[in-house]
Formats: sequence, C-alpha cells, structure tokens
Amino acid sequence: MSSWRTRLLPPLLAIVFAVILTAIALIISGADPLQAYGTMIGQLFKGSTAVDTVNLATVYYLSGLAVAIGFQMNLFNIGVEGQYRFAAIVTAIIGGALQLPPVIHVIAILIVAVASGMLYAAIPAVLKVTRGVSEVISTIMLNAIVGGIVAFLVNADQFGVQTGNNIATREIAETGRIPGIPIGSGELFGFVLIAALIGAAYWFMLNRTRFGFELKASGESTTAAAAGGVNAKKMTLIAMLLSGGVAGLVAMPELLGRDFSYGITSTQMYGFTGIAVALLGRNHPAGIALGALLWAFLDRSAVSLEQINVSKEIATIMQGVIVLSVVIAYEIVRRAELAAEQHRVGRALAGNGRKGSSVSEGGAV
Amino acid sequence: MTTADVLSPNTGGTTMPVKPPKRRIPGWLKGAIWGLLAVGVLAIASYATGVNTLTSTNTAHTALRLALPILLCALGGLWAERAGVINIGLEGMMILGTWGAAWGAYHGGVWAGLIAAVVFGALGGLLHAVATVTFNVNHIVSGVAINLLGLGVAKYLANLVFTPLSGNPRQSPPVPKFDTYSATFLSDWLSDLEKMQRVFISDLAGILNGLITEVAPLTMIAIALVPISYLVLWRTRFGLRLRSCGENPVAAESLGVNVYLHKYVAMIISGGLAGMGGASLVLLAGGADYLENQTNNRGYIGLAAMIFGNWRPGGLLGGAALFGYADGLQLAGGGTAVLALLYGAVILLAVIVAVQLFRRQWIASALGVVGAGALYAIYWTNDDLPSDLIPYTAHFVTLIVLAVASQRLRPPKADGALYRRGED
Amino acid sequence: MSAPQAEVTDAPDRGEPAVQLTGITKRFPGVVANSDVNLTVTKGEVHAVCGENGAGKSTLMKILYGMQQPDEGDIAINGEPVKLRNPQDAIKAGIGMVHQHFMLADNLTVGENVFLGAENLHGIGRAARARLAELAERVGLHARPDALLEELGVADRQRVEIVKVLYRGARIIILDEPTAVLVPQEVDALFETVRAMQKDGFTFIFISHKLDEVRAIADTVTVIRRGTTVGTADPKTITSRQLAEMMVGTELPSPETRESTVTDRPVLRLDDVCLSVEGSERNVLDHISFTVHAGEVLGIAGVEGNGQTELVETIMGMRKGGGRIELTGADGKTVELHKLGTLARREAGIGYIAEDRTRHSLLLRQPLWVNRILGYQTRKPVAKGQLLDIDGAREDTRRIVEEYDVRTPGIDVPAAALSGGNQQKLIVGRELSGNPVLLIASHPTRGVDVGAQALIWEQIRQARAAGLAVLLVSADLDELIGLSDTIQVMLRGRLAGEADPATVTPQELGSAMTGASEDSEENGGTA
Amino acid sequence: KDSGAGNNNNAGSGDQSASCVTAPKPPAAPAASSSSAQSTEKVDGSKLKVALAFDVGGRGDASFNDSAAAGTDKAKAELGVTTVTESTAAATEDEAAKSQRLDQLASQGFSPIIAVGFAYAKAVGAIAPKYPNTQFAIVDDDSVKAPNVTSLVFAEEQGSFLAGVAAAYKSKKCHVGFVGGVNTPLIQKFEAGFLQGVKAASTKAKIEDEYLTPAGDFSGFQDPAKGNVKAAAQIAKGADVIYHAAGASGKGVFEAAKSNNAFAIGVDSDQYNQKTVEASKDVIITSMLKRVDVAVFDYLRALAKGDLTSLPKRFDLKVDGIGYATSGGKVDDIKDVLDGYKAQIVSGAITVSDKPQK
Ligand SMILES: Nc1ncnc2c1ncn2[C@@H]1O[C@H](COP(=O)(O)OP(=O)(O)OP(=O)(O)O)[C@@H](O)[C@H]1O
Ligand SMILES: Nc1ncnc2c1ncn2[C@@H]1O[C@H](COP(=O)(O)OP(=O)(O)OP(=O)(O)O)[C@@H](O)[C@H]1O
Ligand SMILES: [Mg+2]
Ligand SMILES: [Mg+2]
Repeated sequence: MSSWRTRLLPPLLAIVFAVILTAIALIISGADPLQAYGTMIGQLFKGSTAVDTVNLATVYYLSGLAVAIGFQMNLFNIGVEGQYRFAAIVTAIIGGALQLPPVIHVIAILIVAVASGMLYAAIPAVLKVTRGVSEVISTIMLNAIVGGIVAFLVNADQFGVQTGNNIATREIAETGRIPGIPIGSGELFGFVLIAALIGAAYWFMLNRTRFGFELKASGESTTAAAAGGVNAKKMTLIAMLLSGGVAGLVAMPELLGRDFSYGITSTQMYGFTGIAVALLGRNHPAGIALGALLWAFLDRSAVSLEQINVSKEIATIMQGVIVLSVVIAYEIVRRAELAAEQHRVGRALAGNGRKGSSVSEGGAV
Repeated sequence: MTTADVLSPNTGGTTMPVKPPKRRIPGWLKGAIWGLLAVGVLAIASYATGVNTLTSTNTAHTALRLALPILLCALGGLWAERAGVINIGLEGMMILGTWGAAWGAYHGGVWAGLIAAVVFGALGGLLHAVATVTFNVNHIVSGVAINLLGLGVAKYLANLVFTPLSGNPRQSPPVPKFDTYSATFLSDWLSDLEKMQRVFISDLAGILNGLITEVAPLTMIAIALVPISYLVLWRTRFGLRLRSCGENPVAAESLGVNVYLHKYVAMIISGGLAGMGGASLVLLAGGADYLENQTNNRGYIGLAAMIFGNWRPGGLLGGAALFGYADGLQLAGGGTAVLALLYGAVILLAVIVAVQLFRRQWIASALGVVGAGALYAIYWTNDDLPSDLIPYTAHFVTLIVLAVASQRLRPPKADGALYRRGED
Repeated sequence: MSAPQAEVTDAPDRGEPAVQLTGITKRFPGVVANSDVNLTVTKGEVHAVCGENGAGKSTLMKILYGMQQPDEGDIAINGEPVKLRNPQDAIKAGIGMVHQHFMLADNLTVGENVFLGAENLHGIGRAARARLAELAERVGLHARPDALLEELGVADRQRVEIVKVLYRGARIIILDEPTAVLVPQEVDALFETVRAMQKDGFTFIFISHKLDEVRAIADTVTVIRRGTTVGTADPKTITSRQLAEMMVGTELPSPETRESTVTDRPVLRLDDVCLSVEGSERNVLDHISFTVHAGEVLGIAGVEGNGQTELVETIMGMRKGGGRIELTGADGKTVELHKLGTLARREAGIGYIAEDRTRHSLLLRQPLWVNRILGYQTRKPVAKGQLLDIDGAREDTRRIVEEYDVRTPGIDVPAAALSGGNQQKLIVGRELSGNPVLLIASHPTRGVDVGAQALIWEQIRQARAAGLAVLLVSADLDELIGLSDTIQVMLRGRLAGEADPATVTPQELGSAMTGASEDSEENGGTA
Repeated sequence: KDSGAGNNNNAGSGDQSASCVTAPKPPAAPAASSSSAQSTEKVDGSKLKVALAFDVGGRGDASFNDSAAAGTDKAKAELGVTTVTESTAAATEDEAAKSQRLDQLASQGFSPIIAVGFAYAKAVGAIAPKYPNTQFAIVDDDSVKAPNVTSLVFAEEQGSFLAGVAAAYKSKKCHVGFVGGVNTPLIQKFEAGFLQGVKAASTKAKIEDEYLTPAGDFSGFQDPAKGNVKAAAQIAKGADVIYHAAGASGKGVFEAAKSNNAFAIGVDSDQYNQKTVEASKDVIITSMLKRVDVAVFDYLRALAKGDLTSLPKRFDLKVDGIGYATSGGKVDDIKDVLDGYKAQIVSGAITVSDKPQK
C-alpha cells in the first residue's frame, strides 16, 4: 500500500482543499484570492524570504522531531515549549559567559543546550515514572512556569543586560557562533546541516537500533514490550529525556546563527508549532521536514499578505485546515484503496469459480 | 457431586484478590471532607502567619472568578473524554466562544451572547467530531488543528466584523455584562463573622462570603453544571450510553448503542461548554470584551484540571478550584500570601505524615518529613519569593499536589481510541 | 457441494426453523470469510457450529447479529426474511450474542453493563435491578449489580454476558466459544443452564473447538471449512474423530506424551516464592516451591485467577516477589534470577509463550519480522550489538513461517492480520528459536484449531526430547494431562497438590482446582 | 441584585483630599514656552512614502500603535503626505519576520519606515545598513546606532511622575496603587516615575506596586480579568487611586475602580475618551500621555524639511512629547500643582529617575 497515491495524494488533496476553503474566506472578506496566492508564492523569490523560510523551518523541524520522539512512545510531550525555552535561556547565559576556542565553544554550547533541555524534561519524566503524574498536565504547568524562570534569569539583577528597552542575556562571543551560509541576499543558518544530521540520526535510531526498536515496541504495546524485556518506565524516562534533549536544540539555530542572545522579546510558541509539524509529518523525519517547510512558508506568507492588505489570519486558518484535511485525506484514500481491494478480491473469486478451497488458501489475509 | 455444589461456595473465589465488599465513601462526602480539611489548614496558616488574605472574601471571590473558565473547559473535556474522544481542542473552542459571546452580546444582550458562545464552541466540537468520529482522525491531530482554526477563524471574524465597530481588529466594542447578585443578608452576617477573626469560623465565613457575593447568573450556571453533568452522565440512560462509548464502543455498538451519534452529541456538548468557558471571559463584569489571545492557554489548564480530577465532575471541580484559588491568591495577595500558602503546605504535609505513620507507611512518611522540612526551610529563610515566579503559583501548586497525592488515574478505557463500526 | 464425507442429515422433519441463512458471502480485504454459507437452525435446539481457526464462524455469527453486513445472501428468522443492519435489528428479532471476546466495559458496573442499550425495557432504576436479580439467579451470577465488572472472574463475566442477552428477551442465543476459558465444572454449570433454558424454548447456536463438548450439548452440528458449510451432522452418532476430519480432513491429534524424557538435571528451581499485591492482605503467591528438570514438562492446573499468571510473570521478572528463583543453563551454571530483568532472564535461556498473545507476545501493527525481534533484540540472528540485523530477522522469520507452517501471505503483513492460530505458531516458533533451556508456556493452544494444536504440541514434545524443561500452564485439562510429566494444582496462590498425569482424570483435576476436595475434607463431608 | 457600579460619591470632591499631601505646593508654572512654535512654517511632505511597521496590536489598539497612526494621519493632513502603508506584527512571529517586513517595505521604495515598538530594534539594526538611502525610525528604542536610523524615545517617567502627584492629591486614604502589565524596563519607567511622583507629593502615602506578569510573558497586556483582580485586591488593601500601565488589561483596572468607588489613571492616550473603556470613564481622573503621534509627526516634518537634527533626543514634558490629560475635569482643581511640578521637571529642578527606587 505504499504506492505514490497513498503517500502523495492525501497531502496534495489537503492543500487543494485548504486553498479552496481559504479562497472562500478571502472572497468573503473582499480580497482577491488569486492575488493573495500570487503574493504568497511570489514572496519566495524576493529578497531573502526563501532562505528565511528554510531557516525558520529548521527551527520547526527540530521542534517537530522533539515532539515526534515522544509520540513514538505514546508520550504526549506538550512540554517541548517549556523545554526549549528553558534550554535557550540557560544556554544563552552560559554560552555568553564562556570563553573558549572556536569549535570547542560551539560544542560546549550545544552540550549545555541538550543537557538543559533534558533537565527540564526530567521533571515530567520523573513525576510520571515515580508518581504516575500525567505528562500532559505536568508539561502544561511547566510550560507556563518557564516564563517565570526566563523572566527571573534574564532580569538585569541576575544575568540580563538591558539595551534600550529590551533585556537579553550577554551576547555569545564570536567563537561560540555557527557561521551562516550566504545564499543570494540571505544567509542560511549553519545549523541547517546539524538539524539534517539530527533528523538522520533520529531515523537511524528508530529503525536500525535496538534502542529504537524498544522505544517503538513500548509505544505500541507496553505489555508486549514488557514481556519482551523492555522496561516501560525506563523507556518513558529515556524517551522523555531524548525528546527534551532535542527540544533543547530548538532555539540554537537562531541563538547561534542570528540573535546571539536570548531575551524578553525572543520568540515563543515554537514548541506548540512542533506538535502540529510532527503530526503533519506523521512522525517520519522526511515528513516532518516537509511539514516544517510548509509551515514556515505559511508563516512567512502572513507577512507578505499584509502588503496587499489581506488579513494574515488567512495563513493561520490555512494551517489549521491543512493539518485537519491532510489526515482526513489520508483516511479517505485509505478507505478508497480498501474498497478497491475488496472489489478486486470479489472479482478474483467470481473468476475462480466457486471452489471452496480457493478461498484464501493461506488461511488468513 | 453436582457442579453446583462445587461452584457455589467458590464463585467469589475465582477472582484472585478477593476484594472485601468495601464501604465506599460517597464522592460528595469525600469532597466535603477534603474541602473542610483544606479550609482548616488554610485557617491555621492564616492564623499563624497573620496573612488573612489566605481566606479572605476577596480571595475566594477572585478564585471563583478565575476558576470559572477553567471549570467550564474541564467539564467540556469531561463530556468529550467520557465518550472516548480526547479533546485538546478545548482552547480553540474556547476562543470561538469568546468571539461568539462578544458578537452575540453586542447585538442581543448577555443571554444572546451566552447562547452564541455556546453555539460557536459547539461548532468547534462538531468539527472535532466530524474529524475524529467520521474520519477517524487521530484525536490529538484534530485537536491541534482545531486550536489553530479556532484562533484563525476568531481573528478573521473579528477583523471582518469588529473592526468597523471598534476600530480595532483585535478587540470587540464594549459589550453588555451579566448583572451580579449577592445574598446580601447572608453576606452581612458572614462578613461580621469574618471580622471576628476566630480561627476556622472566620476563615470559613470569609470563603463562603466570597462565593456568594456578586455572583453572576453565568457563575451559577457553571457551578450547577457540575452536579448536572454528574447526574446526566451517571444517572440517566443517555449518560450510560455515552460513557459506554468511552469504555468499550464495540460492546456498546453490539448492544444497539449508536456510538457515532453519542460521540457526536458528546462533542457538541463538550464544545458548547468550552464555548461557555469563553463566554465567562467576556461576559462577566470586569472581564474583557472579545480580545485577541485573551484565553491565554486556559483551555489547556482546563484539560489538566479534568485529568487532575480523574475524569470525574467532583474531581475536576476540585482541580479548577485549586488552580483558581492559587491564582487568585497570588494576584490578590502577592508574595506574602504565597509564602503563607507555603506555610499551609507544611501543615498539610504534617497531617499527611501523621496519617502515613498511622498506616505504617514508613517511606512515605519519611519523604513527607523531608518535603515538609524543605518547604519550611524555604518559608523560614525567605521574606519574599522571587516576584517573577509568583504569577505561576497556581502552576507550581498543581504540580506539587500531583506529585504528593498518589495518582490512581483512571481514564475511560477507550479514550482516544479510533473506532469504526464493524471493525473490531 | 464440496466435502464428500459430509453425512448430510439435513432431515426436513427437524421442526420449524428459527434461523435460516442462505448463500451468505462476506469478503474482507484479501480474504473471503464466508462464501455461500447455508445454515438452518431449528427452534429449541442447540446447534453447534464447528470449524478451524479462521474458518469464518465468528464472522457468520456477527452477520447474524447484525454487526457486519453480508455481501450476498439472505437471512430469515422464524421464517420471516429480515434485514439486519445493526445489532438493534437483531435484538428486535430476538437474537442475542455472547461474543468470543467478551463485549463488556470493565469500568462500568455489572448493572450498567446489562442495562446498557436496553434501558427502555425497565429503565436503569429499581425495576431494572429487580429483573437483573431474577435473571442472575437463573444463570448463577452472584456478583452485586454495583460491582465494577473488572472485579469479576471469567466465569462470572460470561454469566453477565448471558444475563445481558436474556435481559433483552432474546430467544435465539449465539454462544461463540463460550467454554474456551472455563474449567470443566464451570462448563458443566453452563451446560446445565443451557439445557434448562432449552426446555423453556430457547434456541442456541454454539461454537466450540472442543468436539466432545459439542457432542455433549448439541442436537445438531454444522461444520464450516474455509468459509463454506461443509455439512450438517448428528453429534449423537458422529465421533469426535469424524467431526475433526470433516473440519480439517486430517486425523484428530492427541496431546499424549509417548515416553518420559525426564532427567535429574534441575533447570528451574523455585524456593519459597511469595508475591503480594497492593490492596490485598493475602499473598497472590504463597510460598511456592518446585523444580523443573531438563526434559520434563511440569503442568500447572488451576482455575484462572489463582495465581498462575502471577507465577509466570514472577518467573519472567515482570513482577517482583520474594523467595529464590534459580535457573541452571545448558552449561551447568546456575544463576539467581531475581537480580535479573526480564530481558536478562530471556537471555539466560527462557522462552516465554504468554497467555494473552495480543497483549504480551505481539506488536499487532508491526510486520511479522519485527515481531520476530521482540524479546530477542539483543541476540543473533536478529541483532548485532546495539544495532538490529534486519536481514537476519527477515531470514529467520521466513524460517519460522516455513517450519511452523504459519499461514501467511508474507512476512511483511502486520501480525494482526493473522488468525489466532497462526499468530500462536509464529510465537511458538520464535520462543523455541533462541535455544532455550526452559520454556514457559501459558495456554499455548488457547483458541487454536486442532491442526495448529497438533503442530504446537509436536514442537513442544520435540524440544522436550532434546532436553528442554517446560513449565506448562493450561486450562485445557486434556492438554495438561496429555503433555505433562508432572501436574501441580494451584489454588489461591498455593500449590494445593500434585497429580500424576498417567492416572488422573479431568474431572478429578477439576475438583482439585476448584478446591472442592479440600473443602469437603475440611467440612468432613462429601461434595 | 447588586446595584451595578459604584456611584462614585467621591467624584469631584477633590478639595478634601489634600489631607494626604505633605509637600508644599510647587511654585506656579511660568507661562508655557515649550510647545512647538515652529508649526506655522509650511512644509511639504508629499514626496515622503511613509511606512508604519506596527508591533503586535497594530492600528486600533487605542494605545501607542494608534497614536503612531494618528501621527501619520496628521502628517497627511498638514504636510501633504500622500503615501502611507501599514503593516502589523503577529503575536508569535520571530525576528526574521520583522526583518522581512522591514526589508519588504524598504525594497518597495518606502522611506521613511517607522518601526513602532522596541521589539523591532534588532530588525532595524539588521535591515537599515542594507538600505543606506532609506530613512528608518524606531519608537521606544535608542539602541540602534546607524546614520539612517532615528530613535523616537520618550520620557515616560516624567509623565508618570505627574500621575503620581495627581494620585497623591486625589487619594483620600493616602494610599495609591500601580498595576504594571508586564515587568519590562519600559513599564518600569512608568512605575519609577509614578513612585517618585507620589513620594514627592506625600511622604506618608502608602503605595501598592505590582505587575501582572513577568518579563517575556506578554499576556499581562492582554488580560483584563487579571488586571481587574489585581486592582480590586489593591483597592481592598486600601488603595483608592490606581495608575495602570497594562495595555488592554487596564480595562479591568478601570472596572475594578468603578465598582469599588476608587479612581484610576489611564496611560498612553487620553483614555477618558477611549471607546473601549467608555463604561467606566468617570473614574478616570487623568491619563499619562505618551505622544507617539507628536513624535511621529515631528519626525516626518523634520524629514520633509530635510533637517533631522531639530528633533529632540527624547520626547519629554518639555517638547510636549509627554503630558497629562484633563478630559473629564477631575484634575482641574490641581492643575496648578501639576503644572508646577511639570515646570520643575522641565527646568531640571526635579530629575525623574527611570529606574524604580523602592
Ligand atoms: N474485520 C475483518 N477484517 C478482515 N478480515 C477479517 C475480519 N474479520 C474476520 N476476517 C477474516 O475472516 C476469516 C474468518 O474469521 P472468523 O473470525 O470468522 O474465524 P473463526 O471461524 O471465528 O475462527 P476462530 O475459530 O479462530 O474463532 C479470517 O480469515 C479472518 O482473517
Ligand atoms: N481490522 C482487521 N484487519 C485485518 N484482519 C482483521 C481485522 N480484524 C480482525 N481481523 C482478522 O480477524 C480474524 C479473526 O479475528 P478474531 O478476533 O475473531 O480472532 P479469531 O480468529 O477468532 O482468533 P482466536 O479464536 O484465536 O481468538 C483474525 O484472523 C484477523 O486476521
Ligand atoms: Mg471466532
Ligand atoms: Mg477465535
């Protein structure tokens, strides 16, 4: 069942559906859909938008991967949001304070990022494993609490530096930055390569290693995994920590490639976007990459839509519609295939003449 | 030897752990005991620390107010998940509700606003039902999509409809609010009691007083919906059927229950309740009108309150109340009040330790002692908590309570399971 | 049409038909479950339906109960042609069904389970409870109506299922493999109920793999093979062997062990193993000690819920209990198991056939070769160090499919797509492929058809002859008696006695299992 | 049933309130000299292609975005500016989106581009060098240093000082409150000025001083319910004049004041005349005015004249970039006092700190 139809048709159908639906919304609000879509596509070829889109997609990709690791194990890590912000502030502070030679500085920063992401993920993980606290509640709470932690740490009394009306951590020295790759008028984050590497590692871990097998097994059936010698609690702990570790990297492309400090105006919500992206990509690294690109593209479109006075909520609506219609399209295509299959069997049977034993020689299926 | 002879003395014994027919304490009684215990602890803390915000009328009033949207969302979650549909789209439905409330109230008064909010929320619920029930979409995917759609659609509609009225695409024009009612007669007596500053009695009076002053009809409806939800879900045939869809839809279908229909109805109710939660942000005096981003993740908190409450109406009331109280306390009382709450936590832990000692649970009591010691150390060494963290008191409290309380969570068995008729 | 050996006794004078199924065909993707099935059930009879795993019995019954729609064919109830679009239609037509896999909600009470869907009969209040009490009396259900269903044992659950059906006023009752989980005494009790109800005019359709049961209770038997009806016979005149031959065309196998291969080399030693469960004063496992030797099959008999599950899971390390458990490997080294995790125990040489294959042995949505890895993820040929050896796993899965006659179109189909018997063969193949010194087999042939059963028995026997120690837990007393070298009876967490499989009868074993003999001793009377 | 809102029986009874005040009245202000005297000069701005890049909120926020828009509107009317485009940030957009917005505007040939809000600082810093011939301005930030970037910053603390004085004068219980939206350096300026102002007028006044959310959690500007609760709590503690700097949450503050018979002071624009808080306008005694419109207009005017050096470094009381509102007439009785303090600040006799001195 892995024909191009089952794989590619649904997303295409979904996008078409989303386009039609938003066109209706656009017409109601008195805008010209063609012009709007033209602008959305056209922006890609203007200035550095295409590069910016990929840059943003990198961030979404990491976030999506972090969420997906949890999903593999049936853990709903809503907490990527909190974990990445916690890691971002801690890493920015430590990275800004460190003075190390070039490559080592970067490596040290990345280690801190992963470790601090894990640390924040350890709270729900330990609560779940030892106390049975639902990770959904605990991460919702921790997502909020991280706001306080960031505010506390970035306070000028602690580690913050005020510039104008903004407060941010000290800038990370040149040695700790990851140089970008100039493309056209923009600059691609050097982190794109690292993200791709992480995606590959994710795929390899999941499909080729014993650990990945155990992870998926306990995600699919805790009981069967336990009987197969997989300790579900340990897997929960590790999956959550891994998820947190990757979440810790979410802010790094921007921190090490563009902003160099983390402050009160730094962007939030990447973690929540990650959920949508992971779901859109069906937890597959390549799917997540496509989902991230699509998402980033739509986000970027919002900015360009304003130029032609089209309300940019259209982009949000489109995102919602796409998420929903992709999955619906998958289901519809699946059902269609199933029905076709059933017909095929029926015809084959009729053709075979009604010999009792010709019916499913193999017993099942 | 007849089989009956062999079997009858042992029928109870065929299940291994023979459960003695334990006397169940009714839920409402348990709730009441917990409530009184909480008030008692707060009373002592308030007396010992001299911070009477802990149990003041104002705090209780605020807590009720802040708990309301959370409570309604949690009820929405309850209805959905009892029917087996995970609803993390509550936030989106709530946002739709805020828009509907403002729009309805602007054109037709508060009641029209409330109805519009319910209808808009219910539309969100309906969409969730179409996706999850008819198209078997993963419930979380659909929920995430609905959160996005709710936000996008509300913004879009606000832009379209409210901008000409308010000049602001992010805000509605001012809309009418619910009148409030007070049991004046009772509340006078209670405030006298509160002023007497007698331990416990004054505290209880303060809290009660807060709950009966300036109460809007919406508040009463929301509170009433807790027992109503219980009665409908657990005491009617419709409720039984609905719950059976969340426990074992295949069995339900095999008994002639229309699982799809019940899930649809449950989702519509769920969305309506979440929408009503949105209305409680818009239509209560002192609240906003429609304002972009005003829900501020309360939908998620509502979901958490429902899980906290173990998928039971009484429990989620407790969860919402706890959150509302802690939030109200930090807003109304600031750092000192939160510190006093810490003191209360120490007392509560002491009580728990005593109980555990009585039950001979040595490890648990040891842990309790350590926890209490740590909290007391924080209390003792700090005059003021970091002001940046105080706004998150409610979140901390929820986490701590969850970590301390032993978790016997019991979600509906088929919660989140995809069900298709004829495919078992 | 096919099946020349069918002794068609479709006598037209059997009486008024209650159910008539004609030309029923039902296709699933990739499989035809029913193809031109004809079945006539007479009013007031017990009509047995037999057939191999996956023959299409359950599907046919689901069609009759309106849960699935036939692609072709007609249904007539009491002579009236009907369309059964959903269970409600069937219920209205007076049909009730007790499903093979219970259709009960654990989290609802007994009462709620019964009233659900039939609230308009007596509501859900006092009247309903009164009616429930009446019916419960009739089928011997003693649980309180407000007890949660999960607190009930298997037999009581089945009684709840029957009460459910009766409560709806069904006159035609389908029992799909009702006896698979019951001990002989419980089976007898069930049959008594059935007979009594038959006198009151109820009609039964009864599905079972246990042919002597069929012969004991049924008035008529219809055999289904590979989706079609092979023929109808009179169970009073046909032998089990003939019946089996109708079903599969081969001889009825028996689980008899030929000669003893027991050695004196202990492989598994349990010493004073105890296990307690939170919320229960009594030990679930109460000072259990025994030894299994190489080449020996130790059978554990017991009514479900007396600690067998816990015993097995304690040995496997899925539960933590007190006492000593030692395993002696092929190399003669003895390890203490309680320090090891489940995986390490498996690595030490334990193969494990769990009692609930879908919960404990399979990843249902994963292909067969992935299931081959489960439990062996650290060992050759499916893993190399921390990495999986996918080619190796596929290769070895093919070998199992071949050797164990797993009927599957390929090794890439999800495990869920296999019928129960074939799933079980795959599991047995897997668990015997790691060169185990000890095999723990819980209900290895439950719900498995006679052909597959024979194969599984044969494999166990061969391995035993090669020196494997086997701990066999089974509810099938024939299997237990036929396969074991020693039988221990388990009752309320204790080993209540030992039986010699050479001499013991299923009835004796049954009374030991229910504690009837013990009770009678205590009471000083005879049961 | 509750009797609706409080009747404000204390409204207009400012005479007795001076009981709280301990400081002597400041000397009366000299005749006004500050306001832009050059306004008569005719300037032609028709060649300007103005772009406004708003922060979250955009036109219609009844706050500083709106105020900026008012500045361009005035420029249209008085300077003949014809082309004005507007673009608004989304709540959760990243840095690159802001850069993209500025980049797009610049590449379309707009100049000047006015970025409204300090959140644009990095974006302006990044984009301005790419377009050396485009003029940029940024409101509320002076950290960007580039020849083609003009900072439009305000002395919010000065206006807040006057708000503090007014609060002290109007408080009967000699107890006032400050409700900040989000605890950022910008809002701390409001807080600092207010605290200093209250203390300048009265040494015995008690002050409640709180924020709704900490830095980074911008929901504090969006949550009227919390503003309401916070203000009500401060009033319950005894405060009877509340100054808010909490954006849209301020609505809740006004309503709390109204239902508890207290006064409130608005912020940024003249909130007495603001539609969204109309229902409780009678409790608004004054508002601290932050004249983004003046700054924007003056900037455009200076640009049209080709002389940016004439712009003040900071828009403060002296240049009427900051002020207080008198709508509703509730501070008419203390106008002389306020103007007196204003004069002292303008003359430098009083310096107002922009960091809270607690
Ligand atoms: N829902 C379904 N989808 C696809 N195939 C199905 C479905 N239900 C049954 N089948 C197929 O139909 C065939 C008959 O299955 P059925 O359950 O009727 O067998 P059975 O006779 O009851 O077997 P058993 O003795 O194991 O209970 C099987 O081969 C099975 O693979
Ligand atoms: N969704 C499905 N897709 C494919 N096959 C299915 C599906 N559901 C059930 N089946 C098939 O239905 C068959 C019968 O299912 P059922 O649950 O009745 O078990 P069974 O065959 O009766 O096995 P056992 O008697 O061992 O319990 C299985 O062989 C399985 O292949
Ligand atoms: Mg079957
Ligand atoms: Mg079966």
